[in-house]
Amino acid sequence: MSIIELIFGPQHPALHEPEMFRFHVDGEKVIEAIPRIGYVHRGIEKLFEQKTHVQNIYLSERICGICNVAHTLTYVNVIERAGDIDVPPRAKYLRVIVAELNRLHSHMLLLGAVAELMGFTTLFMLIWRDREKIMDLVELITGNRVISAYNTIGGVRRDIDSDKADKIRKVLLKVEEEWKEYKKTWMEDPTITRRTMGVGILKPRDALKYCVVGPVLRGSGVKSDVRKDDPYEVYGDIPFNVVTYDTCDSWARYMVRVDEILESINIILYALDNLPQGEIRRPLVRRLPEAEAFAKTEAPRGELVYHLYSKGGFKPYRLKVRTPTFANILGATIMFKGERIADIPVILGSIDPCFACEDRHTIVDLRSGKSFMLSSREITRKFSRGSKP
Amino acid sequence: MKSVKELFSEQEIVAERARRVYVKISKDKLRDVVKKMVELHDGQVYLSCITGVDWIDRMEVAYNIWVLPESCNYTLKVDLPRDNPEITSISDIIPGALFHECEVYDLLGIVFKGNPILKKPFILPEGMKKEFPLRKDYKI
Amino acid sequence: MSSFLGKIIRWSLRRSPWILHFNSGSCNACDIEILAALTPRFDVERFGIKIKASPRHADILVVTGPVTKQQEPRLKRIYEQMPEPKYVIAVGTCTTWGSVFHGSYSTLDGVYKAIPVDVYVPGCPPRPEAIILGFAKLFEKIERGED
Amino acid sequence: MGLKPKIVEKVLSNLLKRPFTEQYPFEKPVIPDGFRGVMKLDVDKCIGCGLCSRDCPSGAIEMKKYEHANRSVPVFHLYRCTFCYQCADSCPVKAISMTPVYELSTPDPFKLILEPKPEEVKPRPRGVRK
Repeated sequence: MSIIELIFGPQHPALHEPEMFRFHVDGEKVIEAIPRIGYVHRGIEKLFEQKTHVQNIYLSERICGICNVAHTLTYVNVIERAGDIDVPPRAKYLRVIVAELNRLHSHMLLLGAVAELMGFTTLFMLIWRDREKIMDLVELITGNRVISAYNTIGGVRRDIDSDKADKIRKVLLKVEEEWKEYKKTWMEDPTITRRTMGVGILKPRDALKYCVVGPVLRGSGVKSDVRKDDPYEVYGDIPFNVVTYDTCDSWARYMVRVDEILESINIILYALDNLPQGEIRRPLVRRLPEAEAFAKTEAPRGELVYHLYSKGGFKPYRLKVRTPTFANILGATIMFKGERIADIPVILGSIDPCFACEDRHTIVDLRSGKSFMLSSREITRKFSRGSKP
Repeated sequence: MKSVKELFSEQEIVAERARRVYVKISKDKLRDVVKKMVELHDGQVYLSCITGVDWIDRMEVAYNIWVLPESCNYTLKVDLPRDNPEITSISDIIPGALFHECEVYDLLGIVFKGNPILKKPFILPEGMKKEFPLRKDYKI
Repeated sequence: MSSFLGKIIRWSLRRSPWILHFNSGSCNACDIEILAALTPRFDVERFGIKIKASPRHADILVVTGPVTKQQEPRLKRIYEQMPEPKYVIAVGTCTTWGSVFHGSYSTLDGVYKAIPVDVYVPGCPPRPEAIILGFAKLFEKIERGED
Repeated sequence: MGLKPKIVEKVLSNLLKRPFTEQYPFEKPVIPDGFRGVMKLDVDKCIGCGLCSRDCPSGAIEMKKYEHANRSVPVFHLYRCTFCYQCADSCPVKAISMTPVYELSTPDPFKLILEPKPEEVKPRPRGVRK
């Protein structure tokens, strides 16, 4: 059989992560995956240099709408490191709470969407129903369901009172109960395990070599979490476990996220119980000295890096952003090798690219040159018949 | 030798903060240092990012490498001439550098010799074949 | 289209419009709100709205983002592939003026610069309710018979 | 069979419960306090310093000079606004407040401009400090 080129993409949201994959397939088997990224390149790094430090908080927030809290958190961290600005302890705890709520909603978003992709629509609906509760909490604290605009240089912008704290606690305990149930489903249900187990293997050594980060790295059994290794805010004081799975497949990467949801809930509950009193922000610093700073945080998708060069003044000289999916894409090309076409969505889902991209794929038959379009679900349906036990 | 820090001499270390070490090294030494870093900890290192900066009189490439066992980030800075910025790729030692190098080349025009997929445009729109938007003389 | 056939088409569109969601370079926030509008809590399927994967099946194109130069030809191509009559809803503030991305070298700053837009939903991101209202405004427009 | 009794139980119990779906156009949702909707400017408080306009990340605020009152007042272009409320944060006299208005969908967004009417803008009393 001749080798067919299969084009996958090119819609994809966050900063550098939009991608198109060109798969070379022999029958059912993927031989090579070549990504083409940059469809959503908006020139943000250049824009950073033209806006002031204060305006850049909101620009960094819009690199990725899903993990927006992680982006502002890293951004204010890098500014605070460069300008030696200290943050009141209450603000640090509040930042942790909102960052973990953001992680919860991001993981639920992914797990729900993947469940739908695998044909488990009931689970998708149930997970997304629970996710709405988290969105409500985010709205209650920050004033918007998605984009939070919560972190600012030198603190946070809003406080929570005891009523809000009680509500968060109540909702989270309920969600935790539900998630213990869903975890069982993710571990045992054949709809999920048969589609994900043993698919998209990434060995620990390869994972490190290809510099993947976050849940992908932890799914390969490497104990690496920025919150533990390089504690920022108050993660050093909060007890939590770094979740790792050593089966190195897609299932492991999903399970890392499932367990992280439970861990995140515990972190938020701990932070609420230990929330210190006091002010929530310092006066806004608009001007930085000449400095260089490097900050990283654990975004829902993995390590997020900001590297700032300041020459003094109101604007940064250079601000480099490395988003987690940019690091994970290369690892994904390794996972695809030798897998079936039907598994492509599941593997791509396991690195958690922002999911909207998954909706339009073209298949080009190199022999006839004809091209036709299929959605990921249709691909799954078309190719999974008879190809999986 | 136990720590990566011992690979560098006193003069090379520019600044040191909690879990951050900033090092300035020469272009020729870079590959050697990266290789030793990887070997020292049996591959327990990964590349966080490569930052390219245009300082108008020169170019700078900063390799940020996280060393897991030491929980420390090493920023290896290399200065390059601005009119012909060229450096040897480290993608054969750390394959994860492939995309990072492409990105820096695409936005700043720093050539990484030996990178097999170096091309332009990589993330820029198709039309921008000769422009380097992150250079300071690029006007929008 | 004022003929009898046009009336029937408009009536059927009003009853069950199929939408295609296209991300032209947004930050994903609007996209997840559109997705949320499809899930149990907001459930736009109440109005017969169904999300489709292919532009050839769709009546309404839902665009998000400031339109990057890379996506511009794709957006135009998708718009051309949709059958007539077709409508466009632009969700999010960046679709009107580019918002924080205004003035970037790789965005167009506005969907209207690439394709005609019928209804805008400002907000960053808009609540799913606002998106539903956007659909309602579009239905009004369809019923009035404007193209 | 791998049927999970718990999930089945949940699905069945959901059948008996009230629908989770919000009937949006017919019932308005409850918007929590502090929702970042359309902003409101207290023209009398404004001192025309222009800090809001300087800090706005998307250039949505322009200072407009009202000749008859001899003062500048911010004008909000809502079709550019990202609703981050940095303007309210930066405002030294807290003249900008938030309202829970979010229903902005319109066929003609470029008319979404919050501009105080000329008669609302009164000359500021001189030499008086509150």
